[in-house]
Amino acid sequence: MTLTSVTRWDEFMEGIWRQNPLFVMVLGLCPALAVTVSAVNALSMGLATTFVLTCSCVLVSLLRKLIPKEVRIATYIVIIATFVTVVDYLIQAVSLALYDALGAFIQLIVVNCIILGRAEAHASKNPLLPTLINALGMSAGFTIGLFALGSVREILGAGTFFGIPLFGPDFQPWVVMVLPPGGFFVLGAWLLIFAAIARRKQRKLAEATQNA
Amino acid sequence: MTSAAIPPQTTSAVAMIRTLGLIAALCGLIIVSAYQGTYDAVQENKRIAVERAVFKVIPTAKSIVEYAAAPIGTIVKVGAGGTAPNAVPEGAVKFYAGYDASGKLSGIAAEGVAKGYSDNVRILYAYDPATAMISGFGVVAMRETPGIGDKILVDKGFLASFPLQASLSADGAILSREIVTVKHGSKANPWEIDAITGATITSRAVGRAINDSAKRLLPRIVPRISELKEQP
Amino acid sequence: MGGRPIMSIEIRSAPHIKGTRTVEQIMRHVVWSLLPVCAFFVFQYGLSALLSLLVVTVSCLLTERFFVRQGGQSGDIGDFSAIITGLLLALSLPPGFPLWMGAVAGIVAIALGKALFGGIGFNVFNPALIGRAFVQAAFPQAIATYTPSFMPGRFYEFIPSSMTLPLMQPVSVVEWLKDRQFDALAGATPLAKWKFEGVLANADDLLTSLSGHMAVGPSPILILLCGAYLAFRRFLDWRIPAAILGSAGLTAWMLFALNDVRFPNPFFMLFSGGLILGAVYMATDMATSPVTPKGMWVYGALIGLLTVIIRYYSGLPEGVMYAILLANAATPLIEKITQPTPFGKGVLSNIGRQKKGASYPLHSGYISREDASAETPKKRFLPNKPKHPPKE
Amino acid sequence: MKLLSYFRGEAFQRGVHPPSCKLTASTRIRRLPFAPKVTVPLSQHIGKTPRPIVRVGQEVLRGEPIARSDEWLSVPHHAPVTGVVEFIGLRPGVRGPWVESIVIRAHPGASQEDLWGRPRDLDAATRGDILQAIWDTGMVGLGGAAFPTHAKLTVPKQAKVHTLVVNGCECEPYLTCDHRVMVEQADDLITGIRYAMRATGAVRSIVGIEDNKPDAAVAIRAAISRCGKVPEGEIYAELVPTKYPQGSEKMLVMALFGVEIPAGDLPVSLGMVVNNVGTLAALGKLLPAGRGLTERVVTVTGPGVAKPGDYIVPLGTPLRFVLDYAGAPGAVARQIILGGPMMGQAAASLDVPITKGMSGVLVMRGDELAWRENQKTYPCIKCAECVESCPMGLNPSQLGMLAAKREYDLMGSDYHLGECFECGCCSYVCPSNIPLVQQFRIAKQILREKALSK
Amino acid sequence: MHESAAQIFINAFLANNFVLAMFLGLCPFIGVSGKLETAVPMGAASTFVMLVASLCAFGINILLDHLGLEFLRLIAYIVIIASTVQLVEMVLKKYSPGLFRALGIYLPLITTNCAVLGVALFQTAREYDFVQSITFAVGAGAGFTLALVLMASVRERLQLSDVPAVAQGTALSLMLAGILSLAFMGFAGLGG
Ligand SMILES: Cc1cc2nc3c(=O)[nH]c(=O)nc-3n(C[C@H](O)[C@H](O)[C@H](O)COP(=O)(O)O)c2cc1C
Ligand SMILES: Cc1cc2nc3c(=O)[nH]c(=O)nc-3n(C[C@H](O)[C@H](O)[C@H](O)COP(=O)(O)O)c2cc1C
Ligand SMILES: Cc1cc2nc3c(=O)[nH]c(=O)nc-3n(C[C@H](O)[C@H](O)[C@H](O)COP(=O)(O)O)c2cc1C
Ligand SMILES: Cc1cc2nc3c(=O)[nH]c(=O)nc-3n(C[C@H](O)[C@H](O)[C@H](O)CO)c2cc1C
Ligand code: SF4
Ligand code: SF4
Ligand code: SF4
Ligand code: SF4
Ligand code: FES
Repeated sequence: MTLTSVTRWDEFMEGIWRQNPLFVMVLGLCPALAVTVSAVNALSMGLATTFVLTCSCVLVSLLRKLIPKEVRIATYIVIIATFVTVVDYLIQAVSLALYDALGAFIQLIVVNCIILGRAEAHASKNPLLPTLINALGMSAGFTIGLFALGSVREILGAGTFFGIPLFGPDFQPWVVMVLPPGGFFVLGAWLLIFAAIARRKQRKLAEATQNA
Repeated sequence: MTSAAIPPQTTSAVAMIRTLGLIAALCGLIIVSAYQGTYDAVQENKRIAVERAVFKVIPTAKSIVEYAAAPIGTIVKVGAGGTAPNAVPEGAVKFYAGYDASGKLSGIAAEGVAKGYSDNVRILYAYDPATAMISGFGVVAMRETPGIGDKILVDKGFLASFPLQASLSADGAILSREIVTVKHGSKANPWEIDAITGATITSRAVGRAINDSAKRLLPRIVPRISELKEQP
Repeated sequence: MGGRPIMSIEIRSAPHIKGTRTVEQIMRHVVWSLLPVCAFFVFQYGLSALLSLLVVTVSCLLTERFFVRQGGQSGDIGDFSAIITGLLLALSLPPGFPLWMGAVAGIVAIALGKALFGGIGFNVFNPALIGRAFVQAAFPQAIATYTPSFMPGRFYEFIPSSMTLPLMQPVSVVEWLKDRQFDALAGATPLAKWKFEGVLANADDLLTSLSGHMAVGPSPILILLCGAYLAFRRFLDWRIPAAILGSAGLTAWMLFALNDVRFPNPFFMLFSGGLILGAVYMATDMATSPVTPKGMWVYGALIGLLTVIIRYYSGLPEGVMYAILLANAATPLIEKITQPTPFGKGVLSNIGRQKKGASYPLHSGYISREDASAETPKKRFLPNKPKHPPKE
Repeated sequence: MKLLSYFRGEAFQRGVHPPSCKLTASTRIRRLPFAPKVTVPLSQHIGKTPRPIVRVGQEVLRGEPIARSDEWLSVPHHAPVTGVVEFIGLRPGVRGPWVESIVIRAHPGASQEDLWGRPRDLDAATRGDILQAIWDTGMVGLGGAAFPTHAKLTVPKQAKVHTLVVNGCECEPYLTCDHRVMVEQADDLITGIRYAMRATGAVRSIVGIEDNKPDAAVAIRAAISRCGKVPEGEIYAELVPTKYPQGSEKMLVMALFGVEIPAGDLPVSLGMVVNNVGTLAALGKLLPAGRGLTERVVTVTGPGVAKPGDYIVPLGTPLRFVLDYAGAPGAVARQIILGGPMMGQAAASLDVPITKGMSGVLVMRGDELAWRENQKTYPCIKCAECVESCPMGLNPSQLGMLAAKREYDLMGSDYHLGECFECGCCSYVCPSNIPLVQQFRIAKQILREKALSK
Repeated sequence: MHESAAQIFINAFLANNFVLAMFLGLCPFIGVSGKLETAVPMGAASTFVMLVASLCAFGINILLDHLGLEFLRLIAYIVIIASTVQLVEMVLKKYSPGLFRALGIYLPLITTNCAVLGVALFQTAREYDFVQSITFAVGAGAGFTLALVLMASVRERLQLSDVPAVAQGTALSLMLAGILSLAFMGFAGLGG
């Protein structure tokens, strides 16, 4: 398969926009909602997932001819679990505070459907470069999604962004945003906004075709 | 996942075991190297975290030693140069002793836990043997509501309740007064904690955590406090 | 006959007559019946309460209008249901609740609680309580800040927290209370006082909300009276409040009998906090309660039980709101398992089925023994049918 | 809750109380003149359509059979007027579509006496003879369902009937024809009841009357003692509480005996047969005289009628003629309902004839309809009024929501749509103004078609 | 502080409901909660798998601690839980076809989702003993089932509502989950 740079870019953007794992495919909800109480957590979780997704996909892609297809899923899981363990230790080594904030959800990356889905649907069938691009795109999409959740929740729920107070000391934080219901509401609101945009586009398109 | 335990049909068993073994070995290698590579940093991090927590509640301390107080009255040192962590006697209470630069005991720190608003509140409190007072506390872990429950760390009125009286009764078996949390504005005695309005539940959890732990720990160590006076 | 002008006649489907009840009528009556309750609330708390009622209701109405205009919601603002939502929401908030937070509650109530589901009748959760639950989770401190009722000068000045600038934290009322010689405890509601201090309020004070400077909502007696009017006119179903009060009272009484030190008396349980308001006006919201008669009992019993459990065992002093929301969530399920038995499929028809083919033996006492020539008796006292089919 | 309704002395559970509007309750029955032309649709009843036995141009006498069928579930028709058969073919039918009919032009000079009758003595007749005689009268249920009466009175072999229930409830608002029949033709009614009892083998008979017409009960009791032939305790007149739809046989049996007719069963499974008072009074008159059914009592009423009343109307009289006579000027009539306001059908045109099953003609003016037209329709607000009023114990709220989403199969399988007898109580009470019954009719229709196409 | 079995159960079931407060098992919760019919067997199957996972994790912990190989914990969990569920599935199929039909189709869906692995991880992190672990698993499963059943019945009702087109689909489910989660906050502090 030859890839021009344009299609490579498209491939990358696919994961960010048209196939965004969080907003479009609605996968990996648990980490997306559980850890996004602040922008830092969201970003860290996104990077951790990126690491696992990229490494696993690369390894799967490299070994794809070797892996017997009867046990491929088990193999993928072992590979994913390996990298999750690695990232788990890495984060512990970098910052225990961060590790505590992300909690069990680091280890729960193992079962994040996005990763297994990518391994099965893409990496197992494609050579290294496309796999890498696809995995990076997906990871970026997921990270952006998490970041979108985390920033809204942090700004509204604590009045800060990356821990920096934005509105002065008298600001009343909307505590609900950093509580479990807030996670659901913010993601739901994002989806509503995207749906509204999509509908408006469709209407415009319909009008345009009608006029034509 | 469906195929994890289904016996092979097309690939020969030998080839399969060979590749699986290869992959397992590869993964094992990756994990072990990651584990080894980060081990020191992680342990260091953990130690620093504990030290930071203890130093925070015992500001004068410069080094710490971990102990366990067994029910029968013996105190053993845990960790380097003492008992292995998993050989601590049944029912023992762990605590840290903080020593100042000159190696003198500057305070005792121990963990306490109690149910707060949404989950357990886990705290580390400091006991000053010289004055028989609880001099302060820090939070190890909690899931209280940000902006409400976590005010126990910053609320001035609440923190002004410390130091708390924690003297033992005449026979040394129980606290002379149990530590209690009272409604905001009604603290009248040195063993009472002044609750935060709007976060009474978390405030009470702190009080209960200290009280429960101190009740168990202090009768064991106060009579033997002389054993701990000097850094071992 | 052919020369006559052709009549234009209409073809409609039966029935051709219609009862007089309309949605607007129901909602209007509920609003009327709420007015005395609101008036008393204003009498208790003065200007702040009045403004709070106004702001919350107006924000509900504006939000409703927005979504109706947008086409996201059926119904219209003329149906009075948004006014009910606003009034009930305001009544369940503390009188000194910052007005901007009240407006947020109103917007969330209609947007999240009603428009999201398609508008009137389609909502699964009580909109007013969605609004309240949201601000309770968003601003937990402000919503737990009550002030004493019948403050002197309440008709001239606002409770300071009312006038908080939008998006800002409310100023503390402690200083303000101190100025008026009230201690910090005066702002605790009876439920909070019981839960955190173990102090029980007096029974008749709770009932009327009249005496002293208690931090309470509108008088339960007044709410019960207004509710009784509605129930009598069949604008609300008496079964739901009856089931709630019955089950809450019973549970509280059993716990009280087990341990009268740990638990307050059932009377306190019934008349403190928002239980009466919730039972009479909020649990009875038609759209969110079951339509089946049996279901109403189950629903009410669930609310009563959950209220007691939450009040006694959870972290919060008041549980009515959560109990109602949880029961709302369970309503479709309750309805599903309590569908009415159609005529001819129940127990009574089985009696008939057993008799299938057999003939009724005639029984001298079977039919009423009126003399054929006697005057027709008055309707009410007419023994017009046998109580049971004759036994073989 | 069922027990409670016993103690409250309710006849049956739920139901509604529409205003009764019985404008004509104390007006005597009058006779309508003969229209110049009558139209007899061949299918006026449930069952097979008879075929004409007259030709165009043939002279017929009032009461002479003009259509007959050998099918069991079918009845003959008799000429309502003396005159000449003008046309046999399609004419506007009550339900809208045109139907096969016989048009007879009345002889303007004829006396219109019933000349065809063959009086006979039925005192010694067997059950079979009586049933045959009933068949010959062309009688169908005059209560509205128009089910052939001889078929209803024929008891299946394996069953045994002990009680004849006579339905004198007349629960629909406005209608008073049964009421007046009970008051004025009580003797005929008793005669009819006794024939029907002999035909079915019933040993007792109970006339169920709503308690808003106590005079009907008094009249019947008087007739029983006047008759002298009725043994003590054989025929009763019973009052039941007034409530719609008391007149439904299921509800009446519930009110009288406290038993539910099992779903899907007929009263005969409990040893009962239910007949309308009008049916039996007509039988009492026709059987001894050996005549056929040529006329019936019709309530012509409503806000749009100047001279409301109960009229004896020859069958086949055009609606236009009836309305002209009763004074219903077209300018104000907006809707004409055949039957009662709760279940009756709106007439599709003024050319439709009066048929055997038509108990009332109700004329509504524009202003009565206006407020209803102005009423907004809302989504179901789950007020439970319909659930509390459905006499069949269904959940119209749920059914209505399912219908709106076209979940017809679910309505039939899980929510007992088949049990709905379209009484209209749910639509009547619905504050959201949802046309529930209409939706249910459509749903039933679609389910029927689905079942057929399978 | 020793938590009693009742406390653990109530905590996992209501106060810190696995789905609505802990954010575990959201994918099946959002995906499979459309119909009440499937919600109950799905909940039952999940509870069962959680119990299996809890037992496995308990055994693995003992073994790994003994061998000093705790860095293999995650891999061990995931592999062993998945294969044990497979095994149970096969045994079920053979010996109890009825039960297999009822639960079987759901088992592969849930062998390893976050809720299942979460049970294993949390019980380890909280150092539960055997009885505590089992109670925790059952409570978590019951909580998952409760949330699923409530959600499914509400969503079934909403099938008959005129939900605006923009809100239909996942957005509505998320908002509903948010409201349910809001309502479950009433249980906060229960069992403490
Ligand atoms: C969303 C929400 C979060 C809460 N979080 C906490 C908390 O973290 N800590 C706490 O003690 N109380 C919390 N509460 C409980 C209330 O603030 C409770 O009424 C208060 O603790 C009682 O204290 P008071 O007597 O001073 O009003 C919370 C309440 C809500 C609604
Ligand atoms: C549904 C509902 C929920 C309420 N929830 C609370 C609450 O959580 N906390 C509170 O202090 N007041 C709450 N209230 C306000 C009460 O109406 C009442 O005004 C207040 O609790 C003071 O009365 P008390 O003890 O008698 O609590 C609620 C009212 C309603 C109707
Ligand atoms: C809703 C409903 C109401 C009815 N009301 C009456 C009624 O008031 N009077 C009546 O004679 N039949 C009424 N019927 C018809 C009876 O069920 C029954 O068919 C009739 O009494 C049988 O008598 P017939 O065959 O002589 O007409 C009603 C039926 C239904 C479904
Ligand atoms: C008896 C009764 C009680 C009501 N209670 C409420 C309520 O508690 N909250 C609310 O938002 N609307 C209430 N309404 C208004 C209306 O039913 C509500 O807005 C619907 O939920 C809209 O579908 C009530 C209406 C009635 C008739
Ligand atoms: S109104 Fe209809 S139902 Fe009632 S009696 Fe007359 S015909 Fe029968
Ligand atoms: S029409 Fe059908 S559903 Fe409506 S009340 Fe009558 S029987 Fe019940
Ligand atoms: S409508 Fe239905 S129930 Fe009524 S008659 Fe026709 S088929 Fe029978
Ligand atoms: S009466 Fe109308 S609004 Fe009320 S429940 Fe029935 S259908 Fe819904
Ligand atoms: S991310 Fe939790 S179940 Fe998929």
